[in-house]
This record gives sequence, C-alpha cells and structure tokens, in this order.
Amino acid sequence: MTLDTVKNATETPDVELPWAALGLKEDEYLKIREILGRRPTGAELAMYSVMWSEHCSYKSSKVHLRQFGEKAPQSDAMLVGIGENAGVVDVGQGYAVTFKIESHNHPSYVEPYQGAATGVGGIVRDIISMGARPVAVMDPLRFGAPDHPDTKRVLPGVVAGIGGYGNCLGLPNIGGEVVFDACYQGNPLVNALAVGVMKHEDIHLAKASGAGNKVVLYGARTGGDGIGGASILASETFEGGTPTKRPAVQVGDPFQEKLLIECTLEAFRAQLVVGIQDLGAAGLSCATSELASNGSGGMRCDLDDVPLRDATLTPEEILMSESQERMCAVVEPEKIDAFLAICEKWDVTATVIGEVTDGDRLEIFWHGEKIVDVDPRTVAHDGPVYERPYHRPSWQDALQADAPTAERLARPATGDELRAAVLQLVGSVNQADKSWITSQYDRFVLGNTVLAMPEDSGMIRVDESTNLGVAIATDGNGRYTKLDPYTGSQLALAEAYRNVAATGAKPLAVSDCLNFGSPEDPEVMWQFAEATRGLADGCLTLGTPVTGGNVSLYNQTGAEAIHPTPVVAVLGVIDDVTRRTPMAFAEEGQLVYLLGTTEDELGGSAWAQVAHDHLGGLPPKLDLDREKLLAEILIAASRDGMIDAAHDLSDGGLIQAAVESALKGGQGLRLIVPDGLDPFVFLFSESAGRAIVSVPRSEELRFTEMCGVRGLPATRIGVVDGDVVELQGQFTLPLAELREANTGVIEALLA
Amino acid sequence: MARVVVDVMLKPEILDPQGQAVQRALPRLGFEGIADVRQGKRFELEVEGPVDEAALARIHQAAETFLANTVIEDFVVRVEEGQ
Amino acid sequence: MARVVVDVMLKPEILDPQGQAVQRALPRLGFEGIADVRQGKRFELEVEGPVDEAALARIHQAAETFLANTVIEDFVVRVEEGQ
Amino acid sequence: MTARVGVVTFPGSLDDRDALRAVKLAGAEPVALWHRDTDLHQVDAVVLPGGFSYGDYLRAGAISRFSPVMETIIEQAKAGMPVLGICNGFQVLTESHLLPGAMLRNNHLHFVCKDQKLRVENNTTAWTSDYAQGQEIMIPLKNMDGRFTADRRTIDELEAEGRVVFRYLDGNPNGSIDDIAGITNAAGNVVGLMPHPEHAVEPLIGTGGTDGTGFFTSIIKRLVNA
Ligand SMILES: Nc1ncnc2c1ncn2[C@@H]1O[C@H](COP(=O)(O)OP(=O)(O)O)[C@@H](O)[C@H]1O
Ligand SMILES: [Mg+2]
Repeated sequence: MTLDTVKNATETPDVELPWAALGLKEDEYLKIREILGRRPTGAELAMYSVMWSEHCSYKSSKVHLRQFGEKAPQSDAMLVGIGENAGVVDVGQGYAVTFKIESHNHPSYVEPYQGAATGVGGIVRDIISMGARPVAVMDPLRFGAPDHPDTKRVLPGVVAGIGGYGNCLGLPNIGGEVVFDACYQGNPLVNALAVGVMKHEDIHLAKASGAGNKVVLYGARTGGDGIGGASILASETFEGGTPTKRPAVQVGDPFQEKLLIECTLEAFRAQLVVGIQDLGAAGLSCATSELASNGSGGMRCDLDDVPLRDATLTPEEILMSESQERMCAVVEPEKIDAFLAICEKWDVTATVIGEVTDGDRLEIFWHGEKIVDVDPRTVAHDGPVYERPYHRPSWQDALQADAPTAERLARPATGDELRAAVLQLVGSVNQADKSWITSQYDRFVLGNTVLAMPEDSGMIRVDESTNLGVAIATDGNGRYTKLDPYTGSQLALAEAYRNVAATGAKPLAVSDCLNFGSPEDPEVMWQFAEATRGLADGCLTLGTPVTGGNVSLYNQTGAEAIHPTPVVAVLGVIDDVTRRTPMAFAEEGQLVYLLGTTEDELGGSAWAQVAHDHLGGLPPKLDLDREKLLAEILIAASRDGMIDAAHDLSDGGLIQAAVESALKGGQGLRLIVPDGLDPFVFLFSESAGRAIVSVPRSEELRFTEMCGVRGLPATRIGVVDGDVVELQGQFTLPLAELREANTGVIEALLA
Repeated sequence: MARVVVDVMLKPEILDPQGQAVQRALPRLGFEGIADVRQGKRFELEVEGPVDEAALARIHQAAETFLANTVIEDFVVRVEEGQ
Repeated sequence: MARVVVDVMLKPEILDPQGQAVQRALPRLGFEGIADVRQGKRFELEVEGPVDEAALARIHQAAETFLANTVIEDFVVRVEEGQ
Repeated sequence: MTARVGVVTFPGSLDDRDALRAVKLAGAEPVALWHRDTDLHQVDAVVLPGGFSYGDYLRAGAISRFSPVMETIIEQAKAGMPVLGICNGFQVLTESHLLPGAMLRNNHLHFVCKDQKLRVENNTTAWTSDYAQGQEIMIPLKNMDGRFTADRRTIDELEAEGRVVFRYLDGNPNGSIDDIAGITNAAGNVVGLMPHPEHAVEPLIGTGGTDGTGFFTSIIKRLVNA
C-alpha cells in the first residue's frame, strides 16, 4: 500500500482520484487542483470534499443567508455575530448568552435514537466551544402522518434519543415542538437547540494563534463513524485493499459529553485555552482547517497521535471521521500540563496532535510523511458559492386561490356543531397534549428551570442572587410557509417573539434552522429565497438580529419536498424571573382579555386541516409593528403585576389557547363572543398578533387604560370560573371532557 | 417447551459506551487482563411446539426485523442446549 | 486472545417488563408461538493470556460482584467456543 | 455550630450543584466531595446526588459504588453518619448494600419526569424529622430506573420495622413494590429515595413549592442538637 503523500501527488499528476464519488463536481475538483497547483493527495481530497459539501459550506444557501448580516438591525446586545460556532448576546449584569439551533434530520430517519441523540450532542458542543456552560436544550420536531407505520418507528426512537442523551448529560429540556404532517413522512425533522450562559470575559473563539502553541484533541477516541465517502477514497486510491466496514451511523455517549463539558469549563476557568473548536460534521478536517484559518499562523498536525478506536483507519478516514464527543483546543506550551491534568481529573483522553506554526499552511503528517499541505482558508472558507436558479412554483397561485371560505369549506354554525368542532380540534394530534413526549425529558436538572413545557417559552434563571433570566421559544409553521414562504417565515418569527413576550421576557435575538427540500429544484429554491428574505426583513423590523443557525436542504423523497419549514428560535431576557407570566388561568374570578384583532383568517389553519384536511389560501396577515406593541404590553403588564396569566394565540386559534390555559390551571372559563364577531371566526381564526390574558379585577382599569393609551385593542371576552368552558349561548364543555379529548392522543397512536 | 436464545451485539465498528465503561472499571476493581469488553443483549425465547427449521427461520426473521436493530447491531440465533 | 461470555439475566421471579414488551409485540408483528421472552445482558470479555481455572475464577468473581447484581440477577460464565 | 454537609460528585453526577444549593439554602455549610477523595473533609453528613454517574452504564450506581469515596462513606455510614441518597444516590446505596433491595427499569420502560406526590411514612429518620408523620409532600421525580424491588422477606421486614420512609401517592410512577419511593436502614441514618427533594426548595423553581426543604432542615437540627 503506497501512501499518497504530497510528494507522491506532485510526482504523479495524472492519477485519477474518485472526486465524483466523494460528491464533488468536476469544476470543484478542478478548482482544488488550481488552488494547490497540483493534484490533491487523497487526504487533501478528503478534506476538501467534506468541507465543500452543502452541509459544511452552505454553497446553495450562502448568497441568501448574507441578508441576515446585511439587514441586521442595530443591536447593542450582539457580542458575537454570525460566523462563529454560535452567536453571543449580552443579557446584562455582565452575563452573555449563546444559543443555536441545528438539524439532525437525515440521521434521525436512518436511526431515530442515535440520530436524535447525536443531534443534541452536536449542538451542545457548539455552545461549550464558545466558553459557555450549557443550561438548557429544546427540540423542535416534525414527523410524518400520525397513523403511518413508520411514524411508530421514528417518533419513539427520536424522543427516547433526545431524552436519553439530554437527561444523561444533565441539561433540562425546556421546550420544543411536535408537529405531524404527511409531508414529513420520509423526512422527519429533528432540530435541536442548546443555550449556554457565561460572563462576558469568558467568551472564547475558535482560533489557533501563537506559534508553538499546542493543538490538543480530547474526548472520545476516533472511530470510523460516518465516513462512507472516505472509505471509497481509501479503496480507490490504494488499489486492492477493500476497506473494512465503516459505520454510517454515529453512536452518542452522553456520559463522555458530560465529562467534556466539565473538563472544558474547568480549563476555561483556569485560563488554559487560547482557542477551541468542537468536532462535528467533517470532524478533524473541519476543526484543524477552521482553527488554523481563523488564527494568525499555520498549523502542523501528526495524525499518528490521534487516539483511535479502530486501528485500521486510514489517514483519510481519520480526517473525515465524525466520531462524537471530541473537541480540539489550542493551548500554550507552558500550560499544557495543567490542561492535561484537568482532562485526567475528568477521565477524558487528551493528546497533543500538533502545534501552531508561524507559517500560513496547514500541514498534516502520517508516518512521518506529509500528506496534507494546504492554505487552510481555501478549505474552510473558499468553498464554492452557487447562485442557484429559482422561480415561483407553477402551482403557487392555484394554492393561494383555494381559500378556505365559508363556501369552500363547510363551517360549524350551531352551538352543537361548534362544540363538536372544538372537541375535534383539541383532540387532534397536532393540538393534543404532548406530555407523553415531554415527560420523558428532565426539565428540573440544574435547578434553574422557571418555566418549561407546555409554557409559551422555556425560562431559565441565570443568576440566583439577582433573578436575571432568559426565555426561549421556537416556532415554525410549514403550512403557512407553503402558502406563502415570505410571510410564513415571518409568522414563525412573530410567533416565537410573541411566545417569549407572553412570559414577560424582552425578545433580543434569533437563531434559525431552515429545513427545505432540494436546492436543485428551482421551486424549492424560491421557497428558500423567499423565506430567508422574509426572516431577514422581519428581524430588521422587530430589532432582533439573527445570531446564527443552520440550513438543512434535500429534505425530500423523489420529487416530493417537505413543506418549507423555517424553525425560528427567539431568545429574550427578563430582569426578574419572579415576575414571569405563566399560561395557566388559575384564579377564579379573574377577567379574560383578548389582545389584538381577530379577522376571518383560516388559510393554513389547524381547523382547516383537522376538519377538512385542507391546505390553501393565504396565511394570516402579519403586522410586525402590532407584534412589537403586543410584546411591549405583555412585558409591561408582567413587570407591573397587572396580569396573572398570558397565552399567545397561534394554530388552533383562541379556543385552543383558552382550553390550554383552563386545563393547565384546572379552572373553567365563561366566554362571550365579542360584538361583531362570528362565533366560528372568534373561536378558530388564526389571526396573528394576539394573546389572551387573565387580569385580576383590581388591575382591570390600570391594564385596560394602558392598552387604550398604547392603542392595542383589548377585548374582555370572559371570566375564569367553574369547571366548564362555556361559550355563552352556544355550548358548554366540562373540563373533564376536554381533558379526556386532549390527552392520551399520542399514546394511542403509538399503541 | 424449547428455549431459543438470540444474542444481539453492537457491530464491532460501532462505539459501545457501555462496554467501554465496564472495561475501564474492571482494573480499578482489581480485575486485570481484560483487553476489551462489549455489552449486548440476550433474549431468551420459550418456543411452543417443535423448534424445527421453519420455527428457527421465523425467529431469525423476528430477530432481524425486531429484536436487533441491524443498522447498528448483529445477532445470532441458537437453540439452547441442555433444555 | 480468548473470549469469555458472561450472560446476566433477571432472576425468574423478577418482573421483566422489557421481555414482556417484546413478547406482547411479537404476535402483532406476525410471530406467533412464543410463550415467554426474557431480556438480559451479554458481556463479551476478551481475555489476555490463557483462560485457565484461575482466570475463570477471577471472571466469575467479577461477574458476581460487579457485572451482575445478584439481588436481582443470575449469571453464567462460559468460554466462547470456536474462537 | 453549623453542620457541614458533603455532596459527592461522581463522573456523571448531575444534581450535585442543586444538592449543594439546597444544603446552603437550608442553612448548613455545603462541602463538595470528589469521587476520588478518600477523606470526607470533616463533613457531618453526606448526600449522594442524582444524575447518571458513569452514564448509568452497566446498572445505575453500579460503577460509582466502587469509587474511593464510597469506601469511606460505607464505613462511616455503618458507624452512624447520616447519608441521603437521592435517585442515582439511592441506586448507589442499594448497589453498595447500605440499603437493601435493588432498582430496576421503570415498568413502562420510559424515563419519567413529573411532580410526584409522596407520603412521609416515617418521620424518625435523620432526614425526615422535620416532617409530620403521614405528611403529604410534592417533589419532582425523574428517572429511568426507579422501580424499587426486593424479595418478599426483605419487604416484610422493611414494612414491619417501619423502614419504608416514603410511598408514592396518586399512582405508582414506575412499578415499585408496594408503592415504595424511599427506605431507610435499621439505624435510620441512611435514607434513599427516588424523587428529588433538592429540586423543591425554592418557590418558582421546579415544582414551585418548597416541600423538599424538610430533608435539609431535618439533618441540620439533628446535627446541631447532637
Ligand atoms: N440559517 C442560518 N441563519 C444564520 N446563520 C446561519 C444559518 N445557517 C448557518 N448559519 C451560520 O453559519 C455558520 C456556519 O454554520 P455551521 O456549519 O452550522 O456551524 P458549525 O460549524 O458550528 O457547525 C454558523 O455561524 C452559523 O450560525
Ligand atoms: Mg461548531
């Protein structure tokens, strides 16, 4: 077996490499040759091919994502922006918060448990590598049709994987989403969010500076995980040798990750780290090229020093391995012993694999021979950029024209019909209680959970003495986005923003995970372009910058793409968590107010789906200035103790929110249809910019005056009372009957 | 009644954190000389009727589709001797 | 290197919900005729040096004090044949 | 005098910080203990916290039980030092035979996280004297392997000697024998339970109640009066 060294590559310029099998296009391969001035070695090809993949280089999405920077609102809160492992936001009192959402969709379809578990593991390492202590996770999920047999395979595995990893890691799960829709059948979406807290001075960036500094690889040993491509390379470069079987699936070890967290944070506290990078997709290829290209010098690594789980790995495979629970740190030579001692304390394997040089090349050695000699920037940052063609889908107009008018879709009219429609809605799988899932997640660990599911947003106390806290919500409605991607992604943003404000926190920043079909389909690409434009514009208006995120493309089976599904996470800050607003209507006699304006807006609604399996028309209109005003009112009312409960209105409309608040508080409601509103529209419309609140009688005047002065419509719609939900003159629904309909739905599906 | 055993182990190339944890603990407890530990599952199936070719074929199929996750696990089916 | 296998099963009197879940699922998947299923653990130990009486005695002790919890579990140690 | 209460951190302990906080909120001096310590730093009592020590690989608590700090704790506990095992800590206590029985996978095979109602069946232990006999308390429960089991003779003995300290109310969340949520040794100094009192010591956080505080005030009174 000959080793494909740099020298060898120079001497044998005509050797054909399997670039196509590694997913490179011919022009990309030629560009690599041009950059190097020779053919790449097998190891170099391995690095370029993974780093220039869609997943790592964002080649299809980059031109659109730029808007997040270009249109970023002026925000003093932003300490570290897009481009780092995760963005960092100032939340006051010297604290900074970092959060990010990422997808692990495809792996979770192949192996639901491990796919979802390693999704959590990956996003948590991004947070650690910023210098922050991870404090919570969330998991926005989308599954296929509830009654499809494969959903029974995917859902329990995904949930067990997220719980299995997060619980063992010791991070409270404080929220997420669960949505079923046949469009996700072969492409479930498993997005994971992590949030971390640090002091401003603890922020760390991924860079390797200072010639002579050591590069330390620590954590799990490197195995052959997720390197299908590299195996091809190995077999083709080195004629004859069939590579041993390599696992396509990565297995997570949350215990190892817990040790990584503690060990990394202890090393940070002792100020032993110059730069740090987690190993995720593209493993060492990514970590070495990113650290080197973000630093001031070059880097030299010896792959022989990488601790292996499988001694048969080739250098190409070592470079591409996606083994989990690994990190790479840059440490000054005089601090290396202290660093290794901390690793030893935590039983974490740590090895010096290289050092920072004063050159500008990334050089990698194997058995004493140089097998990589590249400018790291060309690997990490100079990947291809595509201006993919896009156009409005041919079917978009017809879809939008098919509005759910009263003529098109029969609406419940009598009290009995309305009552039946309410039961059907609250018992439908997307509106049903999700506690079968969420009770498998530890929401208490770390002892700072102020709010968790099913509250509008998760809330974590950041400082025990001052009660500073942060709140996060994630939202995304693929049905709305399918009807109108621009508005749909803004509605996702608005909903998450509203959810954060509903708990009393002030929205500060955004992270997003953009889940779409194939970028090679111009109609999907249009959805992506529109959704991105909508989100960037929305963030500008709301004053909440995008701090980072993730793109997941190719979520499609054959020609069928998923609904375009931008999932948006909004992070907010609350100065005093004791003032947080929960969702439960718990105090008898309190007045229920509807904030905002209700119109006949049922396009993409839950009612249209549940009652008629219909998707058409336009999604609800959006008024971002109204969203801002609503948020200000909710925050002020919480701070000044004017409301005891609040719940935002979204899919399912007013009645869904009212039933949830009633069931959570164990208190009934008497509701009255406001003048001029049709009862059906009152109950089921999904107009944006709305929330319901419960107001103590003593605060009513103060609260309504505030709304009046600020110009926010506030309509008294009822009172907290009894043990039924009653719509005056229409129907009465006992809480017990509602609870019966609303719970047990997911268990029943999986039985 | 005959007993059929299905042994399910993670494939050799797949990380086995459980086995690894056991292996690391053994020397601390004074048990040296164990170079590797893998931890898997053992299913004991009590089969009604004769364990003939057909029955074994069905159990093999059950193991393949259900007891083992063949994405990450291998399995072996065998009739327990001495029953 | 020789392989020693330690099989650990819940004692017969202890309820085994994992085994039961498997047993209940089998007929639904079309596999009839399985009267009972128990699920346990299988450890594969790669032993350095000869697997003599002394080595087996040590492994037996490791199984008794560590690999199995004898309050709830039984175990069997055996040298894997055909290695 | 203030009581010094140690909380052990094993690799993979998760609720150690919370236990230290609960000790502090109750007014004692929290002392962090490390699994490799052989010396207990003059603590008067020890809490073995919740979590997934060693990933709960092999069996929950099985690997931690052999740590250096446990050797000392086992010795001291036998000599009367108060020890509280919460969740994973309870599992460590049964694995190390300071408490009888063993912990099995929940009967529904899922991790469960919920607010759990308990009845205090014995208020004479070192960790429960601040509760009324029969008092009902609400504290969080969260675990995968919480099904306490023991042979009938052991259970009969526990019941006869009043060593069942806590019982689940309003439904058994894991299939434990006789709804047992926590037990004590014969001397009453070693107590283990599955639910997490350290997550119920502050309004707003966790259950939003403070029903767990009594564990920590009980031990302080006991130590300070001793
Ligand atoms: N949808 C998006 N919106 C904003 N920023 C994004 C988005 N997708 C990716 N990014 C940013 O691009 C950079 C590279 O993303 P990624 O490869 O996921 O990060 P990492 O290398 O840490 O895994 C990150 O800073 C990320 O936050
Ligand atoms: Mg990263």
